Amino acid sequence: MKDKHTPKTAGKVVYKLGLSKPLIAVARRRAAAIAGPVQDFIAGHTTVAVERATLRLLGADGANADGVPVPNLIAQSLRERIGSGLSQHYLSALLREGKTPAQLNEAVAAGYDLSKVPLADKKSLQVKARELAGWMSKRIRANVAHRDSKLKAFAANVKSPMLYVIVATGNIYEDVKQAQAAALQGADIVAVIRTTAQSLLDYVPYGATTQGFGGTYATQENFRIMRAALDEVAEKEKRYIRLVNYCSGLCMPEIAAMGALERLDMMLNDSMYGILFRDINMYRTFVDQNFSRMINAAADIIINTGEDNYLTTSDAVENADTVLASQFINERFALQAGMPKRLMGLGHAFEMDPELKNGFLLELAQAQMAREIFPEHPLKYMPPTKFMTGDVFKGLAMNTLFNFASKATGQGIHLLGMLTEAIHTPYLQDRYLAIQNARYVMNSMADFADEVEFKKNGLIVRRARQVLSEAADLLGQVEKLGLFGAIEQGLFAEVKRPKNGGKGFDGVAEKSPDYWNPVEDLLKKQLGIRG
Amino acid sequence: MKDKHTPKTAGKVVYKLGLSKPLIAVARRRAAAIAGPVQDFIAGHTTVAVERATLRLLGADGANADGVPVPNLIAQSLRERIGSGLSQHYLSALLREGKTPAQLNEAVAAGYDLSKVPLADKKSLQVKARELAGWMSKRIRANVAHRDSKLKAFAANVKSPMLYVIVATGNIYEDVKQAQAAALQGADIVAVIRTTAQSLLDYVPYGATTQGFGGTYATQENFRIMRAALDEVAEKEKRYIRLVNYCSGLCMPEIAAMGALERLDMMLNDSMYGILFRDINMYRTFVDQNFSRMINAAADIIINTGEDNYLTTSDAVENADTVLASQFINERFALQAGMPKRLMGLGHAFEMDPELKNGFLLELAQAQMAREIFPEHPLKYMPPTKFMTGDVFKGLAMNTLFNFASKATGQGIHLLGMLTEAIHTPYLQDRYLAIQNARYVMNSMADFADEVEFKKNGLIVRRARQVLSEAADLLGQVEKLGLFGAIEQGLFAEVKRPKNGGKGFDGVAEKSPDYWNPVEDLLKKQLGIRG
Amino acid sequence: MMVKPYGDTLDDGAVQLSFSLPVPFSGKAKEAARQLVIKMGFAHCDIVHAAPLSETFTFFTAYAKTAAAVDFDRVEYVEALADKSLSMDEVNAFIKKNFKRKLVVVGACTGFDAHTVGIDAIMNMKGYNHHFGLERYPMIEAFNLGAQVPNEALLARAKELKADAVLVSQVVTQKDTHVGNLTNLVELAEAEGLREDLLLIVGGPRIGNKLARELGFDAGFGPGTYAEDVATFIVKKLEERRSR
Amino acid sequence: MMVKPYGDTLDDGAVQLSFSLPVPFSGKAKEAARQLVIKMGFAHCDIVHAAPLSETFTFFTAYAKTAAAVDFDRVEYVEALADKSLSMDEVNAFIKKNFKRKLVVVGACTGFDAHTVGIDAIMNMKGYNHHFGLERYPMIEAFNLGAQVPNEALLARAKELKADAVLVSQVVTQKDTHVGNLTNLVELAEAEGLREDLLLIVGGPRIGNKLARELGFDAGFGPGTYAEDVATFIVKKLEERRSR
Ligand code: B12
Ligand code: B12
Ligand SMILES: Cc1ncc(COP(=O)(O)O)c(C=O)c1O
Ligand SMILES: Cc1ncc(COP(=O)(O)O)c(C=O)c1O
Repeated sequence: MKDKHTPKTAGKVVYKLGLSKPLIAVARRRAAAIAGPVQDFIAGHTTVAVERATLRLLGADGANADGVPVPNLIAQSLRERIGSGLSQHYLSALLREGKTPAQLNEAVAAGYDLSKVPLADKKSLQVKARELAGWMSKRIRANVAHRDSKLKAFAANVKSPMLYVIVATGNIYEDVKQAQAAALQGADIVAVIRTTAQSLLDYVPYGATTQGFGGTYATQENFRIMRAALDEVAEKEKRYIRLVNYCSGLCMPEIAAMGALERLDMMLNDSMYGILFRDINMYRTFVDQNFSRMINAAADIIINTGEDNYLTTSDAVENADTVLASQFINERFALQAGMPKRLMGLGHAFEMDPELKNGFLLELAQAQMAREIFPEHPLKYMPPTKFMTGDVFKGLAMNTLFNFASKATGQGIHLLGMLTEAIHTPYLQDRYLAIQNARYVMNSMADFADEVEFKKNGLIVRRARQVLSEAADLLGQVEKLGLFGAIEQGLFAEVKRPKNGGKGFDGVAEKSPDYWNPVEDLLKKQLGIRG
Repeated sequence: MKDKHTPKTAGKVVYKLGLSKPLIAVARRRAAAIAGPVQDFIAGHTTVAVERATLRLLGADGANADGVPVPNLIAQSLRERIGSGLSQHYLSALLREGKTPAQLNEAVAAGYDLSKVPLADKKSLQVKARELAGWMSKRIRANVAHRDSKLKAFAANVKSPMLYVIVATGNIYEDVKQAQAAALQGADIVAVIRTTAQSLLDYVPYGATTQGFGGTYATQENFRIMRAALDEVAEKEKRYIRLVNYCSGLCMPEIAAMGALERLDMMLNDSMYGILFRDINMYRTFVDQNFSRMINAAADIIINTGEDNYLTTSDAVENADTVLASQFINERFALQAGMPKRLMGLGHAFEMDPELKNGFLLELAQAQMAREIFPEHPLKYMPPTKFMTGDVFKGLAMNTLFNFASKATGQGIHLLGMLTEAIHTPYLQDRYLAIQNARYVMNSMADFADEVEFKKNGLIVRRARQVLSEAADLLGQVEKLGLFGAIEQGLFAEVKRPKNGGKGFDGVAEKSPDYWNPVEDLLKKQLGIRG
Repeated sequence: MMVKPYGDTLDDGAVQLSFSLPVPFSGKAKEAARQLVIKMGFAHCDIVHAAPLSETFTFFTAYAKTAAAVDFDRVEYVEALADKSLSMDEVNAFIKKNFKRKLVVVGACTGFDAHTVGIDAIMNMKGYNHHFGLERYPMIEAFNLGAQVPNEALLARAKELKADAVLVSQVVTQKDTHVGNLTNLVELAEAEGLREDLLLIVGGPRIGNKLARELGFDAGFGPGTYAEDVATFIVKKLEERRSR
Repeated sequence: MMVKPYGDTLDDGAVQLSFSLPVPFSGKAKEAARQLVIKMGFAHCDIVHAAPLSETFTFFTAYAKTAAAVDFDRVEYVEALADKSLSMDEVNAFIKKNFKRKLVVVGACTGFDAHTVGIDAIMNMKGYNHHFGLERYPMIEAFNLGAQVPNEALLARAKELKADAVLVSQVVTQKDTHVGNLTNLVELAEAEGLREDLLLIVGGPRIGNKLARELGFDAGFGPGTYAEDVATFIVKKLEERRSR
């Protein structure tokens, strides 16, 4: 889709660091060289999750009595056929039975076995595919149009950065109360955190849910419930409220599909996070992230990458370069999936030790550096988490400085820190306190970015340059090893992941010569991706 | 006394505003022109408080059974003789009775009436005066030397700005616990707030006290108790802890005397505060402030002026100029009292409406401006108070930004804001939270002042210039009206005070030709004041 | 309807607390703090933070769950004003129409209290937060006596001016000083036989209508009050009395 | 010694609270909040702030006085370690002297919990805050099994390695999940007859020695623990057992 939007989501950029443009270009070139071979691999492979997502976009939905989702039932019975693409089987069954997808889904849930259905002829398949993909495409386009019209109508009330909060009660109905309250208080973005370990489930649960630990299940019904709730507040507040979920884990592409259909607005989505932090197989992850990003791009959904996670396990001063290197890699993979920059919410975080002298200045350097290197990207800035303790009063002060740093460097997507970060998932009032803090700070120093310059060759400027140069070096090293090898050797996040290890490896399949995926084809066309 | 100290108390000055030096010079000239005629008035007058302070410095102390202090008993019985100076009567009685001051004090407390004692001959008086003033002078010099040696010994642990907290339980023994805890937590300065309305008492209560509202009586015994308590912690912490009280109100000179004797380190002391905010007669105030400042200067006591008070009743944006104008006037009067700049803790405050867009930038402008105009002065920066509410979490955030602004502009004396400012005088933990907040913030952005510049002709720079120019204008207006007239017309703090109105006017007396004050003479000599 | 504190689940009873204890920082101190919170009647308590304040004091932050609940329907509370306040113009029109004379209002910050910003916000011409003060009201004669006015002096002046209403501000509330001072004013007014002819109104950051009524005032106003709020109360109440 | 919260006067009982109620913001809501705090057993309560969180929720901040007190002398609390911890070198010397062999320690973050930073801080070579982890200890063989390890797998590995001590980390505590998971571990260990030969030690930000002991562990360690603390406990405890 055409890039018609002005990048409202990216904060204003004021250049202050004098970063070397050639060096930035070198880093980008290296990222491209790194992602190239991986993209070749992606092109030749599919995964069970890609296929299930494809099925979902063609209409597969529902679950059987045991709660096994229809796309999983299909994939199980056609396990051996993944390399050819599963959608032709679904389409064949539709043609053969003369059913609507809803009817077929019911049948599958009741035991109807797709592997028993002979394939229809190519021609009919294509016609049917065009029909269903057309519906899907229309629905997604309508979602985009709706969002755009609301964003336009409510443009006056846009904040910069946008304030992002999470809800995580485990109960979608309780989440609704909390999300609506937060939106009324001034939140622009609401993320529903997933329950502990959903990312490792190789299916997406079905229906509305009320039980979760430290988060709420991502289900399509939950998406719908929260979407409606936020739309309701949006009309009251004359402010479009963005909904976020996790397009991550073993079901990454399916969540993308569900999000596109239910008009989510943002998705946590990283090209390497699953590998490093969830021990998901790397081949699986790379293939999945590519397909999911194509869907996100088609649905005009902003992705949030997960670089902040590096800093929860590694030191923010020492490993700043890994954050920047990963941002370059994420940018490259996103480009390769046809995603415009304005949808790339590259991640980073305010995670310096609060006891560190001049730590705040280093944070400023890092945030400003990201801003200047990625000027069109709506950077996602994460609050202090690792160094938050039960001392809520100190935590509040750390969040205050974080809010300051974010506004001072023109970030795009601002995750609000919670004073109770070290204690529990946010209470209603925790979010309120965070929102009011951010609104106070960001209004009180609103034009700081314009009014303040950094000393030539001072600590801030030197720090940013150093991180850039280290990141470029690191990318060089990764280029040499190849990305698969680099991950195997532990160059990111201090963890080593074997190529054939990790979860979900058995869900990866080489595309056989007869591989056919009408949704992929359509997406590629729409996004202008060659090959 | 010679100005041997390096001004450790003033933060580092980095010039950023490009303020007009000629305009600053104009403002200073106007302040001098304003203070000149007032100084002439001062030279020709004394007050009952000046005389009581003189008596105290010669040894008068104690109180009668009703709690009336000996200096007041003397002043009452010699009401008519004030214009001649009361010390000659005290000295005469000492000579006549052959008593030590302590013995005489007891006698006076028991009813001995000094007005009945004929004056001794000039010569004996002078000898006796030299003896007693010598003792006083030695004690004060010993205090200064002790302080200096401790400051030097503990120099490594000096913070910049120095962190200043208040205690105000009403009970000196409870205050001690709180003060010692604060010092252990990192406070550098402890002020014992006076009980409500002590400033309007025309005597200084005697002895240790345990009852006060919103503060604790300033008495010489309370000074001593707190001094010992802080000295104890200082040794433990290897950090000299400064003690502060209020050299203000109807007993301004006496408190100065007590503070000099008990080694206080700072005094709230303003040339106009009493007039404007306590409706004390202006003549009384000007004479009293001069004498008290001479004592403070001799005792190497830093004064804290009260410009912050303007902003508790007037708007900080509109009336910033009155703050600066008053700083110039306070500086001038202090100079005239023989005070070096390193003792002038000129006051200002962070009192912008937190809802004001860019209010923080205006605060930066104001604070930086004060720093640049008064580079050797240990500026006293007051926290947000007026806009603090029961919302302690918002209040904490405001204090966080205040701490930031203070460090960012190199202030000298930093009064810590309390999150409970709108609720109660500080609890033990309130102070702890304030200290930890300041230490966190000021360490995390320690070198901000060095690293950051303000945009040329930007909002910050323009604001500072505007305030300076308005202040110069205001001083011009005051010069035209004369200071007495200007106060009468309400040019400061939006209050009008008639010349002959207000409290304590009847305690002002023209010096008669036979006026004699051996303490004043000695102080003038020591401070190098002519005339 | 019974209501309980809410954290993230209805009736979870979640409450945040912080306090200090006069014990040295230690694991035992934390346990003592936990036990204390349980003694306060909380069902569950996490001491999420403890820090030494000195060698003999420790500060604690806790999150706890309470079983306590309040029947919201039975909470008695009357605001001084039942409805929205009139505007300045409406107040004037109301006075013109109903009283046909100017009303006289005398205000002061009484006792030892010298915090005039509050009473000034209500009375002074320029008002507060872009809400004009009573001195600006054409149909009100407003006298602001300023700070530290003794109750006797205030009442004497009210009598002299034939005031319709007396406005008192009390900001210093430590050790409940304001309670004594306010009670004294009501007693004096009654003793002098002024109480019936005067509206007695008090305001301040720790003042509420409930407390004011309990102390014998006609109304109490807290933080965020504007002149029109008091003015509305005065004119409505006087009209009510008149028409009785 | 009975102790009570302290604000600025001994035994004043001063406590700060904050909480939300599912009622719309209003004067009545404030009064309800005040009554609720009184119901919680506080003697005096000032609602110093109230703010609407939505049309149906209000947030309150209160300062109140409690009459509750705790007898500090009767508070029972045993730290896992009675004395100061040994240093890494001392631990090694102690093992060499008393056991004459390397001790084996197996650690993991168990159940659904994937928060490895805590157990890594204790076990990994590089340690935490300039305190080396157990992998660095010459006389300790440390095996860190990482995240989301099922209790069964952990015990199997401990058995296989003839572990002297098992270290468990639990960070996710919402809805008390850790309690169930930890209880299960102890039960499994007992069922398999391993309990006697193993030290079971648990740590995490919400873990204390008291809770750990109650759940059947030998010790529990909370925030701010370093490797030498656990190591000291292990060597002392094993020595104690050995010499029995
Ligand atoms: C400004 C200020 C001062 C100034 C006062 C200047 C002046 N001319 O008023 C100065 C510096 C002089 C001062 C001095 C002291 N202060 Co003072 N001060 C404050 C401060 C910072 C702000 C008060 C204020 O102006 N608020 C703004 C106004 C607009 O709000 P308001 O008063 O609530 O008024 C609104 C409503 O309440 C209502 N209202 C108020 N009165 C009335 C009356 C009527 C009839 C109606 C209808 C409505 C109404 O309408 C107003 C507008 O909406 C507060 C802290 C704080 N942030 O609240 C401390 C505070 C009030 N002060 C305090 C203290 C202790 C003192 C001193 C005793 C300290 C000392 N020992 O020296 C002295 C003594 C003064 C005295 N004798 O009373 C304490 C009181 C503690 C307590 N609960 O008792 C406070 C809370 C600070 C603290 N934490 O220690 N103070
Ligand atoms: C980093 C982090 C993460 C990282 C973890 C990375 C990793 N590899 O560990 C990531 C981003 C992956 C993550 C994910 C989640 N997290 Co998390 N996370 C945190 C965070 C910010 C810091 C934890 C940390 O690393 N602390 C630093 C270490 C050094 O401290 P420590 O663990 O306390 O360890 C010390 C002591 O406790 C002790 N210790 C610990 N273990 C042991 C063991 C032994 C034997 C001994 C002796 C000592 C010991 O020694 C250590 C050193 O002193 C906390 C918030 C916070 N600030 O505490 C939330 C937090 C723990 N997470 C939380 C949640 C809910 C989650 C998720 C469930 C969210 C979701 N729905 O997706 C997921 C799920 C993960 C899962 N399956 O468990 C909640 C837990 C709430 C609760 N009380 O139950 C917290 C409190 C945040 C919050 N407020 O919501 N998280
Ligand atoms: C990209 C990404 N995915 C997912 C998650 C959330 O964790 P989980 O993998 O448990 O869903 C994060 C966490 O921050 C993330 O950054
Ligand atoms: C110079 C000065 N004196 C005194 C005070 C204190 O008030 P009081 O006059 O009640 O002692 C202040 C208050 O801030 C002050 O600035």
